[in-house]
Amino acid sequence: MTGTAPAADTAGTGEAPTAFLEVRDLKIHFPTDDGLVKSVDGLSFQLERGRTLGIVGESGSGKSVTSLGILGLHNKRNANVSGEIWLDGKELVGASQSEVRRLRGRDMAMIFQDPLSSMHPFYTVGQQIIEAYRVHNDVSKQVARKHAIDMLGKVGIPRPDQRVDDYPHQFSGGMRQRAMIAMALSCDPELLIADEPTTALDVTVQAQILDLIRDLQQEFNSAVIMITHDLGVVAELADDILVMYAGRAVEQASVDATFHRPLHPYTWGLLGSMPRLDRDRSERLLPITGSPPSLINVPSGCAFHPRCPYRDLNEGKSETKRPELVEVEPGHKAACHLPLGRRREIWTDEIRPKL
Amino acid sequence: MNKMRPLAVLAAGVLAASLAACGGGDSTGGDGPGWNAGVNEVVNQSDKKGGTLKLAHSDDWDSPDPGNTYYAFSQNFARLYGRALTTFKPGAGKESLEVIPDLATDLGQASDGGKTWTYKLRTGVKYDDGTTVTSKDVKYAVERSNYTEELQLGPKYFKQYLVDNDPAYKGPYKDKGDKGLESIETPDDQTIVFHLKEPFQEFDYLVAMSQTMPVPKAKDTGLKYENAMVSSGPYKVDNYTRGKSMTLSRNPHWDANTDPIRKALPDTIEVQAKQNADDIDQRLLAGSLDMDISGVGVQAGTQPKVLADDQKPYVDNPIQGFLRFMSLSVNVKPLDNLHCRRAVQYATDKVAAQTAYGGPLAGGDVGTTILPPAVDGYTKFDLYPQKQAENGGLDQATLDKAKQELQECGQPDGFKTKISARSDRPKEVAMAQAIQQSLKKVGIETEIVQFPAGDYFNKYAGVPEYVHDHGVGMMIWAWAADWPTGYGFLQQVVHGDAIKPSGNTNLAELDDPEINKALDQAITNPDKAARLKAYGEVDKMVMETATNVPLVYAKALMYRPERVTNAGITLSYGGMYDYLNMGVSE
Amino acid sequence: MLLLVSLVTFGIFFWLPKLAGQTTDQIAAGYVGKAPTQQAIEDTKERLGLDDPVVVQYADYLKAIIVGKDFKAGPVTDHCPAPCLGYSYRSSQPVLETLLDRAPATLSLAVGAAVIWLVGGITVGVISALRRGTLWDRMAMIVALSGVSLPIYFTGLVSLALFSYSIPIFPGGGSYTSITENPVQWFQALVLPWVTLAFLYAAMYARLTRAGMLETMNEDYIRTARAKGLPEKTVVTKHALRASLTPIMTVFGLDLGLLLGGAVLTESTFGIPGLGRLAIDSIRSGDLPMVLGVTLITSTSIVVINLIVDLLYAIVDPRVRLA
Amino acid sequence: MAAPIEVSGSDTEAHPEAVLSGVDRKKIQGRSLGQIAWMRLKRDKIALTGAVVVILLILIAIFGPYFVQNPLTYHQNLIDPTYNRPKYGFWHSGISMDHPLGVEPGTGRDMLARIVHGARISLLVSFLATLMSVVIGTVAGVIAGYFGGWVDYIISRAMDAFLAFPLLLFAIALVGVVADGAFGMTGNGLRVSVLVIVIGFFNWPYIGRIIRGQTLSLREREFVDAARSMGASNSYVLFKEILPNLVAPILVYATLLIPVNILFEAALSFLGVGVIPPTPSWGGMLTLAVPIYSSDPMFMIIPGMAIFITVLAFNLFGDGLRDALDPRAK
Repeated sequence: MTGTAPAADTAGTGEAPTAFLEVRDLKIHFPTDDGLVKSVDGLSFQLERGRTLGIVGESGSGKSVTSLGILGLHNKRNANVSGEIWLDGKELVGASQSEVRRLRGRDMAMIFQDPLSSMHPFYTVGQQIIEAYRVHNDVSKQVARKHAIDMLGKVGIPRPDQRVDDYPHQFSGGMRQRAMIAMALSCDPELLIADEPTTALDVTVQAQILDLIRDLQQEFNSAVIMITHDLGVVAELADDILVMYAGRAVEQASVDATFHRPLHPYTWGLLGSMPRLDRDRSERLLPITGSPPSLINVPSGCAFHPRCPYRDLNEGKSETKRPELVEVEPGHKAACHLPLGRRREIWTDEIRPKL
Repeated sequence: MNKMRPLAVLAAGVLAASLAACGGGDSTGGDGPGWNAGVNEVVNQSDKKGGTLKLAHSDDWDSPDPGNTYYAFSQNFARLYGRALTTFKPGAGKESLEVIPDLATDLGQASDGGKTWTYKLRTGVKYDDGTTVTSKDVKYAVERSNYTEELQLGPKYFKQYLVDNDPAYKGPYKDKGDKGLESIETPDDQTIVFHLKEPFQEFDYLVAMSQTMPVPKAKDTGLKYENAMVSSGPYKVDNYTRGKSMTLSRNPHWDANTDPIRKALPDTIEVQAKQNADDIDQRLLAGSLDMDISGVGVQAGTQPKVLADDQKPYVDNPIQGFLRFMSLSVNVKPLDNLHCRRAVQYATDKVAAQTAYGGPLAGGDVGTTILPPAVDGYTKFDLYPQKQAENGGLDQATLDKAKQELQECGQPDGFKTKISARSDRPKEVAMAQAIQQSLKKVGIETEIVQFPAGDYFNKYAGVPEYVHDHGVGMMIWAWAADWPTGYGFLQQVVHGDAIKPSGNTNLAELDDPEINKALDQAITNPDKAARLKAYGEVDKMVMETATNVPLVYAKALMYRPERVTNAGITLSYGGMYDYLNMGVSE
Repeated sequence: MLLLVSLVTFGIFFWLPKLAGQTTDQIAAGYVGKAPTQQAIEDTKERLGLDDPVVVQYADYLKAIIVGKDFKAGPVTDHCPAPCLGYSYRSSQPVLETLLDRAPATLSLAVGAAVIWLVGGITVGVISALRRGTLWDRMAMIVALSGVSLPIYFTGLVSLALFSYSIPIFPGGGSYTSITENPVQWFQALVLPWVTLAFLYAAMYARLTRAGMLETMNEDYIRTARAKGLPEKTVVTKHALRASLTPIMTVFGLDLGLLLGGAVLTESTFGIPGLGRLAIDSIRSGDLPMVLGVTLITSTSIVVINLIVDLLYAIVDPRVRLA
Repeated sequence: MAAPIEVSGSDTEAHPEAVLSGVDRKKIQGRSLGQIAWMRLKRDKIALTGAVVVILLILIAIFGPYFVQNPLTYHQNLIDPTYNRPKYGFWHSGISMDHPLGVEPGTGRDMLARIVHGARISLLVSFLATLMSVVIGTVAGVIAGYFGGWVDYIISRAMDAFLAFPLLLFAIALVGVVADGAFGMTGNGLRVSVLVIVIGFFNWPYIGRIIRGQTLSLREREFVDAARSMGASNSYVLFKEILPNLVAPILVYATLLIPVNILFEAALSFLGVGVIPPTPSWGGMLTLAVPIYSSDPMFMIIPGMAIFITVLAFNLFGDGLRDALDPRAK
């Protein structure tokens, strides 16, 4: 799991990292009428080519903002971004808009949640792919069109040479998402961010799309960030997992570690609220009580404490001191005040059996 | 549209001069013929031919068809493409009121005590198609203009005065018999004889109307004739497009030898219709336009410009043929009572009315008689003298007189009634408001009712039944004679016979046997001087009845561009420039 | 639709007066000219068919439109071929002829103004949308609001006073000439009317565009476009603007349609001999056939233009299927 | 011209979640729509200015006439008989201490007084007319939107037809045909009611369309289904569920219709079919100014600006109100 060696050591030093993508202490804040919204508040991770990072968390945990932040798609006028984003040796936060723009689509592409609303209703699928291709490649329309048809074929759209002239609304949901993917991959980007790529689709299609993404990743050997609130999806795809809560990473580990030795109560909660068909469930699901925190007035100390069943076990540190994200096992980091041993006990004795 | 525009107004040159004086003094600075120069004599006299005379109109003709028009400017202008039996002497001031033969060789020969009038046509007069004018064409012109249901717009005096057939003549379009109207005889192509019901001593004025301009039966297309008129004058109408323009060019068959009065100076004459009134003035001042054909004077907005020293020499401020006045219906209570009417005579602040209408220059002079000073027979008198208080409004003495009359009328605290005015005549409405204010001072409460000018006489103020039902006691309007004599002015306004169920012009519904008799006798009197004296007396008798409140004798500020030649104010067409011999100097 | 419009118009002008208690005699009296003898009134009633019940008159009117109609002008009878909109009660001119004669002026005015306000309004709207909240935006929107808040005849007079009389750059009112006659003067004469009229509408369209843009700029597909790395210019013009235009087209269709019926106030302020002034004059003089004619033209142009708009819709937005 | 439905696009472009989880929470902590609207309105300085002016105008219209001099009193002594315009004051406006806005040419009537009385008429007519449009529009719109089907079809077509009429012409014609004394009313009583009815009647489709749209979307909302599923009667749903949710849009578009109607009234008076003189009206004053505007522009500027300021104020206020209340901006 060299893929996600802790970033903390090099954080904020400003020099180019070895990793293909490295995010250092990323902060994205939005001043609003009601106060400062800290959507992302000091996030760090890194990702290598050919690997997949799954970012999980409830809505409002800052997942999507992170991804938009990486692509530089957040509203420039009302977002304060700090920290560093290194892509293939280039720093993006400080970079000029046009630089980032040129990278967008070519080096890093994104697949959005709702393919219908994410594609322009007035242009044919082909036109939109061709457009994407021709921004970054100086080729004739014919060539681009040819390429578009190939891409559509690659993502498994039947009769691509005809479908290329169809409009998004003429596609089925699944086909649409495939088209989206085709568009995203048209310039074979090295970084692909998929933001809830399957939530808008029905289950059978979900599987196909996930397979598709996996295959394509192998083919293009690109790095993939898979943003989702569905642990099932990451279980399928990801090599590593980053669990976010209230704009911060609370746990970061390999898929295996996350699913079998999670070391943060929130992760437990997520696992607990995930229906598992692979084993007969002993009890009912264990949902996390309460609702996600406001990102304006984040709870003091551990942001999770209001919902954490074990907050009383740390001599009140939960309410006062914010737990740092520390490496507790090689390649496994978590941010929690609970003593490590205690945590392992709770997991093995209380949580796991119930799953 | 004014109900009636004058065909003629009589005025003494002296009078015009005195008016000029009170119209703002003589020319100060600037060169040019001078302020009011065109009122008394023709300015820029010249015989230079050629050029294009450009005229414009803020509205349009009722119709340029000589047999279907009533406007003064139209009567004045029609003489360029048509010749009536008689016309008025081209010129300015007094001389412009003289009737002279035109198509006829001489004025009419009266016989049978003024019941039969005979005219001889000039020989060799040709239409623009080369055919010769005959007396039959004149007969036909009178028939079509007075007896058909299609041509409704012109006056109907011939129908009123000529002996009708038995059964009634239905007009040339319906009656296909070859005799036509039997009371007009054409013994030969040069002679035409009119037979009247009653003696009528002013028939020469009547045949000066454009309705006697010859129209060949073969060329008559009724309502469409205005688009294809045959010319007997020095110019032919090349085209007329309603709402757009009319262009005239020389009539190749016009022979100056048959026409001693016309100079026919310009080669072409253009008239643009439906132009913006302010813009007309701008173009006049800029010299890109020669005349406002309607002859109603410049817009209020232009007034300061034309009164500036450099322009004043090019401005005339003539008396126009109108009396603007207020009729008091004798059939609306309490105005049926003489004293209530007299109260109104006193309490109506005429100066306020004058100012509301545009002041002494653009509005007119305060009026005290029915006959305007410019009409023959006018005698100056004032039965209801008023005085102004120094800071505006009537003085106490005048108001007291009014109050006293109210006492005698049995309405010591005043009364309520309605004042009518024409909604699309802002100045008239302003006048109504001024009067409303002044009447209030003696307790006479009035409500202003407005009607569109188009229907004023045919549907509202001119319909006695409507007036009675809605209690419209006071009606503001304007009147000018249809021919330039006291009779032409008074008969329609004060004679009992003039009261009509619709299109009434005797709005006060005054039907006084004395007055009627006086008028009837006057018109049969061959002695002109006696006639004129009689008109003055009738005027007094009418004022005694207090049925009409004279407000102002209309005046206008007329602009006369430098390049226009033979520019003179003809009183016979209500104080506008005479178009007959107008030319341009290049 | 047209039938409905004509019916209502007819009702208002022919039936309402009777309802308001006018007798046919009184109505006829309005058209007999200056010597309304009972005879003349009878003649007129007969000539204009005013005695017939309104239904019959309406039927005749429709019949004339379909098969044409004869007009008795006195010695000659004049045939007006279908579609015949009848003859003026006042000037006895064939209505259609007059309308066609006036139409060019109105057309010039409307189309010219439309071009200006579309270009101007949309540009301003887009810029404001992109710079939302900036000073420019606030200013632009206040100006826009002022635009819609000014009575056109007032702006017209002011502009005339300024640019025609005080500083004589442009000719004054009433100087309109047909383009065939004198293109230069035609243009000069129309500049002020165009601008004044356009000012009023541009304001509205700027606001419309701004609103539309703000809406579309929030759409997911704009984010996608950006994600593709498209230059902002392309994103705005090709993706955002195109999507925002559809609602504008609808309003535009209606406005232009109404304008083609005659910009009454503008035409009377600038003395342009168009349908608008014809309408006013006709109403004032109770020239019903003319009034009917203008109203019909207006509604027709609206209907036609809306048809065109619908077609354009289908072209612009592939999701729209033509019924 | 139906006012465009403007989204004051809230600053949530790239971080929907953030604000949702942020702001929403607070809102949930009991902030009613009214409060939000008020909060937003307070921040919108321009709209506030508009509101203040509007209130001032209304006060002027109601009480002003008691403070100014009689608008009908003539001051002939102030008029120069030759030019028939005020003797003094720049541009011959006759502006002086006793006549802050000058006096009318020809009559010397006090302009301030006429403007103030004009405001009364102008606002009276436009308010009543708006009220009428709103009532008809709402009823028609709700019925069309709620019941749909052929009812909707008919009403919608009717609205289209109305929008296809040259309204101004009709208004002029209608005011024209109603002769004095009709319906047992005379003078201004009649004229004002005719104006109100004509203007109000011709403008309802603008409101109607919007309300119809709103109703359509409301009808599909869950809470309506919920109510229905609990067997609520149509009338219950209409009055208890739909109407309350229409209050905001109605309020907004009523505010935006008032200025339209003010302009309409002014235009009619300008064309000579407004209230009957001597009652002052702004449009009427402009008519009188037309012939002399090139020489004495003040008489055009004063009523012109009166109309402009009033209409602008209402537009600014209505605009702000819309931004504040617009459901989509929430």
